[in-house]
Amino acid sequence: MAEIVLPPSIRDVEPVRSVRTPAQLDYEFTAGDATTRFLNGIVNKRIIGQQAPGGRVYVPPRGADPELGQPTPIDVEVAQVGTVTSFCVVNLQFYGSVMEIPYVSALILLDGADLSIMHLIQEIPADQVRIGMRVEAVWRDDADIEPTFESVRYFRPTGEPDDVNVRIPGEGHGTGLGSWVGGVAPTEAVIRNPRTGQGGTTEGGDA
Amino acid sequence: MRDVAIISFAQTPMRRRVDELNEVEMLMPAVHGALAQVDMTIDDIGFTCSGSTDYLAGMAFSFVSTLDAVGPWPPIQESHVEMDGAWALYEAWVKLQLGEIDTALVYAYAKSSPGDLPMVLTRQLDPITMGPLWPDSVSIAALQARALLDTGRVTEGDLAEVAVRSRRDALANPNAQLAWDRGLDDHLAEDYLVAPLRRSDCPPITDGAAAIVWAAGDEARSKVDRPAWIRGIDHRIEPIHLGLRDLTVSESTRIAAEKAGVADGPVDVAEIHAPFTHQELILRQAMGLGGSTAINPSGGALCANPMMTAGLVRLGEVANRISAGTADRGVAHATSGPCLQQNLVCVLEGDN
Amino acid sequence: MFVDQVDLSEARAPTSVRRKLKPVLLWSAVTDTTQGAGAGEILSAPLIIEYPFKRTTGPVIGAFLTGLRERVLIGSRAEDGRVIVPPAEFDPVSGNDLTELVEVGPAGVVTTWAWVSAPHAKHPLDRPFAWAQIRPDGADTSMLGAVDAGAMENMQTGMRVTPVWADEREGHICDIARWIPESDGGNA
Amino acid sequence: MGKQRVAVVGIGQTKHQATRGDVSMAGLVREAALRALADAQMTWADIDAAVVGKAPDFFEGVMMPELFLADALGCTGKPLFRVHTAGSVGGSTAIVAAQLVQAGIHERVLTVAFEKQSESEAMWALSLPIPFTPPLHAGAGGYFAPHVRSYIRRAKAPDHIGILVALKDRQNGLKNPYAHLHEHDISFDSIKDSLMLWDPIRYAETCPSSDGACALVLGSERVADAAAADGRKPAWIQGTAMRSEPTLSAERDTVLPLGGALCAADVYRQAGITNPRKDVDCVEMYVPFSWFEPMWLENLGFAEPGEGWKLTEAGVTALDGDLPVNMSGGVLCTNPIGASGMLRFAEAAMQVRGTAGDHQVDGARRAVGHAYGGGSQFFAMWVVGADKP
Repeated sequence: MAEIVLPPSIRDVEPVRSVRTPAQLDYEFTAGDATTRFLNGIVNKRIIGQQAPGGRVYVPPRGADPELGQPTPIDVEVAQVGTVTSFCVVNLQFYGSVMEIPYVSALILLDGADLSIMHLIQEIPADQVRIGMRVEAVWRDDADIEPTFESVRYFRPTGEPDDVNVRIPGEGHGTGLGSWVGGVAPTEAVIRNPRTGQGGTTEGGDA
Repeated sequence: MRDVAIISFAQTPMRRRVDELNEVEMLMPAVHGALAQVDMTIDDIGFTCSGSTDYLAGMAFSFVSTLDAVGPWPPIQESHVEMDGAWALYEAWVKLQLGEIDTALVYAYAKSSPGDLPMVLTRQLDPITMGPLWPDSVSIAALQARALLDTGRVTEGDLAEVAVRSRRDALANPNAQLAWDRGLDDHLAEDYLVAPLRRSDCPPITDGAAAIVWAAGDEARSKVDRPAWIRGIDHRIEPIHLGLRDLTVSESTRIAAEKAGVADGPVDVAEIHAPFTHQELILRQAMGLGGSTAINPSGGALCANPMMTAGLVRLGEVANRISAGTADRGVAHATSGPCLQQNLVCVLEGDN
Repeated sequence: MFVDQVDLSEARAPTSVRRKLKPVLLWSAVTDTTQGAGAGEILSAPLIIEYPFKRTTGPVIGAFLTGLRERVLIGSRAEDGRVIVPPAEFDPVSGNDLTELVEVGPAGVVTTWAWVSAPHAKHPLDRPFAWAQIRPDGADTSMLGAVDAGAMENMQTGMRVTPVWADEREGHICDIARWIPESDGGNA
Repeated sequence: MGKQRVAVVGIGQTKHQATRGDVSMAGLVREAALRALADAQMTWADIDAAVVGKAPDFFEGVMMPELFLADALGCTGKPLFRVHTAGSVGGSTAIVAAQLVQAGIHERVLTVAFEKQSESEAMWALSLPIPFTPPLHAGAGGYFAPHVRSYIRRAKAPDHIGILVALKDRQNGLKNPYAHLHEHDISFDSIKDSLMLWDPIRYAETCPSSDGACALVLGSERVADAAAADGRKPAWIQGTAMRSEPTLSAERDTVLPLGGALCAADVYRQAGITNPRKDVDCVEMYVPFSWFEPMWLENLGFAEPGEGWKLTEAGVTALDGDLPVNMSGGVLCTNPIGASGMLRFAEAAMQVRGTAGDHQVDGARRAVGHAYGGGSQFFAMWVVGADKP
């Protein structure tokens, strides 16, 4: 950039190089229908999901089945027990977090649900958490239950044997992606179209 | 240019606040309504594009979860603009011109109700020299209205006529948020909200969603009797600083209208995205729209102003009138930014 | 049914930071929709988004802010000779860099204005005031300011105004505390 | 009229760093744009339209900042367009710009992507506790680390692969004068010994947070032919593709997302690529955490599922390897989020133009640029070549 020519009045003073412009905006959120149903369940220490016409159960529900693009009209209660499908061990304190490090943030597939939720695993050393481990919800004290998923403090091992065959969402059609190097590119037909029922090398991994 | 037409349009009822639905829940009826009218599903769509902005509801990446409304599975060709849905429609039009796909879905939505909209919109302004003063969107529009009145070309009565006509026309629009039949005197008797603008010179704050289905050539003819063909579409922008523009005219609209070919034939109907009454007068002049054109028969943005959606609704309202045979040639306009900073103009025609 | 309007009247005063989720129940008053089954009681909670933005200015906007701190107004000269204020970093027509900065004003002329009878808590003045575009003497474009004129009757396009500088200035647009009609005391 | 040819005829980027305290937001964007214009031997007046991309507006705290940047981009009276497709935005922005030329609407389009994260704090902007939304307990890394663990388990990959990728990319970054990180004393052991932030992801295997911008000038066949006649090689765009899939779907494979594979299959078909491993000379892919290199190698068809890490381990993806990956140092060295995708696309174009300097792959004639976003569900890719398609 070419040299700036300043007028005499500001030529010999310390130039401003940055400016603070704090800004606060206030919002009032509403939860919407599906989330309200879910949080109403939480207040009663129940985990409520919603079922889509195709049978999928979503927890927490967001009102739409993203595969069908349709509303999920049926409320269903799922178990408070599930299986770890993946996880990471966190060794850093994040904003607003009061966790003792290391802690485990895991994907947990609740029995009866089709999609893993993300939550904390406690009451077990971090290095002993495993994919396939069975875990159960631990709630806050009754007096502290609020309409937030944080009312489930964390999950802890149930002591059951690991579910070594846990269906990891998405893995069902993994084989359909193969053979690129042999010259066969994947197509939409690799998976079953939930609207038409066409395609799919497996039954959408439901097995 | 390849012949491309709007073949379907759907919108939700426009309301001050839609508390009971999240964004994806609110959007689904519009998307599925537009698809169902032409007996299509997402599987029949070649390209999907949407318009929205994170600032309204205060949530980053809100468009990510609203994509669930269309059911993007198996994966789809899709894009998103942080603009009014009218520009999403423009992107889809460009895509259709390439000749590789024959259909497109465009949608837009806004929940403005969680925030304080006139203050949220101050975040669009220059963040160092304007934003810290928090000049709300109504005040900024009022500066433009005063500049226009000062030219002597229009009076407060002319502004009132726009408001009265728009709210009256909206009585026939089941999706309108505001509609009434009041006289000019009632309007002029109102106190100023931010002088020289009265409350009724201003748009409502609106939650709502809309969707449009596009098709090219024979695909469009096979779906509807009278597709609304795009004959020209263009958009232009000006600097954001009010002091760098003549606020009493809309130069960007004038250029866009010229490029889109507005003057190439008679205009039966025009849907103009003018959130404030005086802006309709500026835009009519910029597009050269005269007395024979029906202006904003839907009631326009004065009757429902879903941010990032109201421009797309203008396109849908014109297309509906062409498809219904009540108009042969129409103009749709969308705007963005303070005081009509950015404008899109589209000319649509039916087959004769 | 058709009662909703512009929502300036609902302006809320700034509150202390409330990041903690404190849901309350809102009874849904609206039932005239065909959408959704309606969960009945809808949960509602506040969210305040507050960032301590620190913006780098670059040399041109930096000079403008330096000027404010030193109680002078700075503009830039465009390729067509116009003096632009606040200074444009780039020619608004051609997009080329602008590098010649000049002093303007600080008094100037109101080119358009709008009267705010009920200020918002975020507005620069807590009493009725006018937003105005002000063209400082020697400039060819106008800048936004808040004019403390007492009453709407005291405002008119073409009137002369002058800035009132804040006592504590740091190089910020708010170093101009307000503008006042020149008739109200000149270079106060 | 059908699809017209389009080429990259100008490329520019800023020096990327944690805080670009010397320029305004507009100045940052213009630094890249002016370099692209100079490269194309054009001025602002030559440009027909501009397309701007960036990630969430909350990063800079300006709503739709392209509005206030209109004159900075020389757009008064011209069309200005804004794209936002999450992390893939830099790529999809370039694609939207290219299509304006391909559709015959414009002849010369400027496209710019940027992020000035230092104006706020990106990590914070992304982790605002939105009411009623389950919290992300550990930021972006906490979201992706379980996917990496799934990959390692599925592919039976050894632990050191992530370290090898980080080492390679950081060393490549030393050859790129614009890169944010220039870690001269980086070593296998220094990466291995860095804090295990989100086990299995170490600190040194993660991307930085940068201020920066990237710009491209896209020209019609006529414009590109004229540049070529003048000795400035165009990068011909041989294919572009985008795909999206839902974030939360039971069918979704977060390790090998179907959307990524379909995007790649589409773009290869357009470019006439039947065997990507053989037909592509180099790849610039979006790798914000080192393990994504082997994951994307598989997803984009350069390796069979489960085999991607073996290419990395064998040095195939090194700058002097058989299939160089992230020659510029990639996202692991430079990450202005909104621009990160366009930087990948730009590097691919630089390679086939032969202008990549010290990180040039000898004889590169066809290159792939790749970007992804969201929770691995938005994809944008292009194939560029030295030869006219």
